[in-house]
Amino acid sequence: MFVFIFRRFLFALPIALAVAAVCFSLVHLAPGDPLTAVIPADAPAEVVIAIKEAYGMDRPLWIQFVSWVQRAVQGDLGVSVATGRPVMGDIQLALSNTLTLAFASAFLGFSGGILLGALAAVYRGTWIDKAATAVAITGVSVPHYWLGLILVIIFSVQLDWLPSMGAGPGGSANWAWDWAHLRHLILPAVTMCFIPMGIVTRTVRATVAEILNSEFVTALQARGLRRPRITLHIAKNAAPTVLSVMGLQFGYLLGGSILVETVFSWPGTGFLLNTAIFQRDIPLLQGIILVLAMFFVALNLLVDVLQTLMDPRIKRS
Amino acid sequence: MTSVLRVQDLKKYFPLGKDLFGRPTQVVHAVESVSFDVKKGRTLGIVGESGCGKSTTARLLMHLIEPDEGRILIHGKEYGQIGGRHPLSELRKQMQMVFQDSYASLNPRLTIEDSIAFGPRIHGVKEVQARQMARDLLERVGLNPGVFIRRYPHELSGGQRQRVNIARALAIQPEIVILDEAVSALDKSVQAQVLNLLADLKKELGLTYLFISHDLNVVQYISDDVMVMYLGQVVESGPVEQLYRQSAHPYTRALLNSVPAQTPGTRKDYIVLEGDPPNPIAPPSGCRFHPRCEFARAICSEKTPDTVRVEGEHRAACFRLPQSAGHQHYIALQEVQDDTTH
Amino acid sequence: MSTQAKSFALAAETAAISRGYWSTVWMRLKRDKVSVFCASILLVLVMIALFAPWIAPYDPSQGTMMKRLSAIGTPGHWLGTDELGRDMLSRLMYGGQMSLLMGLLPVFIAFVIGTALGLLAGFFGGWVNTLIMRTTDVFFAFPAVLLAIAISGALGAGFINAILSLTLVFIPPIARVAESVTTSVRNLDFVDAARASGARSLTIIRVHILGNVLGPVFIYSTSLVSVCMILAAGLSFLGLGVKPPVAEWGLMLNTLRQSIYIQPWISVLPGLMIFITSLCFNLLSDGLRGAMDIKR
Amino acid sequence: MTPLIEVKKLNVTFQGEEGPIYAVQDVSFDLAPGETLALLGESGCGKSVTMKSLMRLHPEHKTQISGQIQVAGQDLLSMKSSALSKLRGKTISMVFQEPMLAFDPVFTIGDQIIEAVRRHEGCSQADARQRALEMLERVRIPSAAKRLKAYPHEMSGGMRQRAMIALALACRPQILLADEPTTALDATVQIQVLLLLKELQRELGMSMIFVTHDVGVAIEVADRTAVMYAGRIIEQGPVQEVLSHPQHPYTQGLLAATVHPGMDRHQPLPAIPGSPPQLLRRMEDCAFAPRCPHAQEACSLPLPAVDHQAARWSRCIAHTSA
Repeated sequence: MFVFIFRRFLFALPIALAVAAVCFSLVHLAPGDPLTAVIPADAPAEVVIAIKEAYGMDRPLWIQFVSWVQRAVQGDLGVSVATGRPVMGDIQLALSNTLTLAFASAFLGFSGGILLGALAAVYRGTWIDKAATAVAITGVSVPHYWLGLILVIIFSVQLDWLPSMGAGPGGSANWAWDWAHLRHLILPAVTMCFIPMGIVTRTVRATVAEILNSEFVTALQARGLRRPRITLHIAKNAAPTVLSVMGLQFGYLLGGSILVETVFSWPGTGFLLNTAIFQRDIPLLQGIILVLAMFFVALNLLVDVLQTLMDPRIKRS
Repeated sequence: MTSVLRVQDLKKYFPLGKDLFGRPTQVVHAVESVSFDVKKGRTLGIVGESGCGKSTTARLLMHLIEPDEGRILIHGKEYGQIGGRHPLSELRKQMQMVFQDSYASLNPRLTIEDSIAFGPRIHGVKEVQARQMARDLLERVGLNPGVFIRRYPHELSGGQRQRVNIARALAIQPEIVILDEAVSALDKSVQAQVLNLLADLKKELGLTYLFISHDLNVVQYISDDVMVMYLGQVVESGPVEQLYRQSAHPYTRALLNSVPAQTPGTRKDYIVLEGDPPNPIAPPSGCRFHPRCEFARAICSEKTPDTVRVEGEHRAACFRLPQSAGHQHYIALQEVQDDTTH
Repeated sequence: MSTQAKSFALAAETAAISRGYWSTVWMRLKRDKVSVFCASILLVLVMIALFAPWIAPYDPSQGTMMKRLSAIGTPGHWLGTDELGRDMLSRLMYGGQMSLLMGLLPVFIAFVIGTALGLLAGFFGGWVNTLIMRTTDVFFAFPAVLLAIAISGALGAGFINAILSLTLVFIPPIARVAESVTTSVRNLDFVDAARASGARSLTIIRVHILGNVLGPVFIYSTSLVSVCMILAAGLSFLGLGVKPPVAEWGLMLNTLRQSIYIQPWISVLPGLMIFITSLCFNLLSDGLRGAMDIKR
Repeated sequence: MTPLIEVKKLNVTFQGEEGPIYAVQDVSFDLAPGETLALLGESGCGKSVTMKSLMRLHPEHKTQISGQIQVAGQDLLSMKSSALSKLRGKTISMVFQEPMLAFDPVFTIGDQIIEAVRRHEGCSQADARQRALEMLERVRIPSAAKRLKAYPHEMSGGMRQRAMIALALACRPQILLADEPTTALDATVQIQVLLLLKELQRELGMSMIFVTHDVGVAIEVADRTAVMYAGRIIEQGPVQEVLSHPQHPYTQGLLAATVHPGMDRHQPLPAIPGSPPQLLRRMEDCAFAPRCPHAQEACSLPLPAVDHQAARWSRCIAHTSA
């Protein structure tokens, strides 16, 4: 068992390294010198060289990469060009907010999706199926930043029931589990839950429909099993597929929250990323993307391991 | 009679899975030292259960997969990509193959005409002529070209599709045709039609067949010679009458005996083997049949028996056969005869 | 031959109209009302975008400050005006040009490149496969939105950069689908039969593989168009796509966002256009999938 | 003796994409206690459909069933679903063609047997487990205790089919339905399973309906056989008689076309021309007539009724009118 997990972990390492390389090379994609933000335009040549040396930009690329990775592993993602603060601290704070939002939307989206998908599969071809499918396809077709805007117009501007900005009273960036903060969570969480809900609905519907078509379900009926028991069998068969889709969707919620966070000024990683982009704060940009991508790699690893544990058909060797 | 096809010590292992360093974790011993001869105009039947390597052998002969070891000679010539050999495209003109799944072996996006004409076009036949060939061949395999030529595979029944596959194989005018379970998926009434067609074509075009099947009755009907395979090895081979009447290998006898009688009133005493055929991933040591063999003794699990002559062209690989055992392990001929006539 | 004559007769009895795969798909698609409806809407939208210079009532970039943020239904400006007093209807018409282009072009380029990569990887296997597929794995380790924004963010705003980053985002998933379809087609007996008849790899790919791979990959790619539309508009919404004053639905959404307290429903309009378009693409893609799923 | 199963004028129609498919038409037969009936026919003749109807296993919204089915004295078609599920697996049980597809792949063999036993016997987990173990031993699966914990994919084909039989028999059913249970198996394994089924049937005194396309298998296991063609039973009677002296031209043709030992290898096989019809219309006349060597004009008229109670009958005007 441990051997198996260890092996999966080892297989994930090269991916993680390659991901780091992509993040690192983002700097060199960017037009112009990444240090333009710190170096005054009229700085004398010696100063420029000194600053470059301070940031290690004078050394060969691969040495820069190795030392960058070394520092990153130790939790040092450099210093923000714009604020001068360590990047890691800002990211940590933002990440916890993003996670709060992602968990809330995932909870709404996944439970809604499983419910709708199961209903659609069981009542295939009926109006229930059509309604669930319609909700699902709307969910995946709607630009969520626009949906957020509509919710803001209705619930904040017109009705004035819920706040539209920030994660807490007075635009506070520190999350707490009380009603004052929860009110801020509702709109962004609802906005974000539609895509995972749509996708999970479609996945559950397709998976369950396929299982219902397979011969073993007929065989289960032929054994005289009652409905709840057969449902259990179907659920256990569908679980690995649905789980892996949910894992992926959770990752998308983490990494894709930038648009919604921008709409609601939610102080998460997406919001931070937006700031980094417009201030051309390359270390911060690099850091956020690296952290989010690593989260995603880890999440994939976790899903992979869970899936293997749940599905006896996948060989563990 | 001359051999058209001669196979010597063919071997193929398939690696399965990979460990951290890219080495295979398991190896399927698919085909192990298989040798045989096929004479011109005859039909060699290859029988065996799943995992015995009969289909792999067919694909090796066609060079669809490359053998690890061994030689495949057609009229004494060796083909392949290795230097000094004759080019594969020459081989394709001499040997063709019909597959079991009549649907999967036709491209669903092509009409019947395009599928049949594809081979000749590859070999440089002009389009108009290739189309005419396709029509003639369809007629020849008993399908009205006027009705079928523009059809797509899914619009045909299984039997009709298999006729198309035969036409497709014949379009390159081969000398040898490998029929890999070609009639196994068909219903009996349709199977008989296709078997008749195959017999007619063989007579008319002077073809040589390799007929691979798990259906022992059909193999008996169509073959001149038979080769029995078990877990990648040939256990017995010989002329069909002799092999079916007096099988020398315990596996052949059990296999032949396991077929229920087709006529009422002749209930048989079956020789029932224990268990399933083992996995070719880890074949048993020595004689691969020994764990299921009622006559197995110590030597059977230690050494691989040589193939020895039983009578004429009839050969088998079993320690119970007189010459096979070597001097120390001689088993009386008397005993063997008792068993085979029992 | 009397038996054969009889089998001819039987065959003739069951003879139906013989139809190729694509014409069957087309026929089935035409029967699907939802698909036909969505296709017509999309056609209309494309036509409007194409002919915007001739049919739009106003210049999309000329506004009158006097008429800023007129409400929907204002005479002369039936869909109101934006924060710079430009006519919304005209801007929405022109906006379709950029938005549709940014939704379709990246997917199209990615379809061409991704299919080619997937075909190569799937057909040749071995180290070619390892090289191509492991590279796509790396891109799969990023959530799509993040990857698009990261690349655009690094490259800077602009139409070309947005197209480039979106294309890069969609190549890996298309390549992955193309690879898996190719692998499964390659293992079918008719490919072996073609090899057995002596055809070269290139001929086999052209005649036997491509026709069977393009369909499924095409369906998959059409389902990405809606994602691409939303993502492209999202980039513009963040200011990473086209630059003002170009009319583009995502960018319009961004600039009108400031006005939700004054004219909320005008700011909703560009998003509505994105929504309708992407919904139609999704429904059409589903319809196409259904039409192409022909059982034996 | 009252029959365990009585089927009268069974019609099964599926709602296909292109229109109705008349899969089973006017099928009637009985099954006596302790008897084995072989439903013999080629693919698509309706033999499996008939058998699935005996447990009402067709998807209800796309299937129309008419006629009468009595199972152990109960009217199956009017039965409530709760009563039906009590009957399934307890009174009447089924062995499928492909055990790999008929077992739930993510539950162990043991759990699936235990689950069925607990459903019908209402016993404790430990007792059910004991029964499962006994059953696996009974079907001669080596190291049965270990096999209880195995997943279906971890077993060989023959062992899986044995486990399937153990599961089907775990609640001591009166009737066993076997749908081509040996077709997917290798020859040397097929005979093991066939003999095992025969032996268990005799020991437990069950009735059995055995669906097969293999004449030899029918001869081996059955007392009586019903030959099906194009959704109908066309000939019925004791297996020895039907297969040694077939009356219906289709049965005759099928037997002649089936390759068997002792045939003259140099003569062409007496094949039946053409292929079976698609079941797209309800047929009153003989469905075999277009392929029949003895076809006459009267064959296009509706077939006369036959006495289904008779020990031997065939649906050919040459016999029914005589």
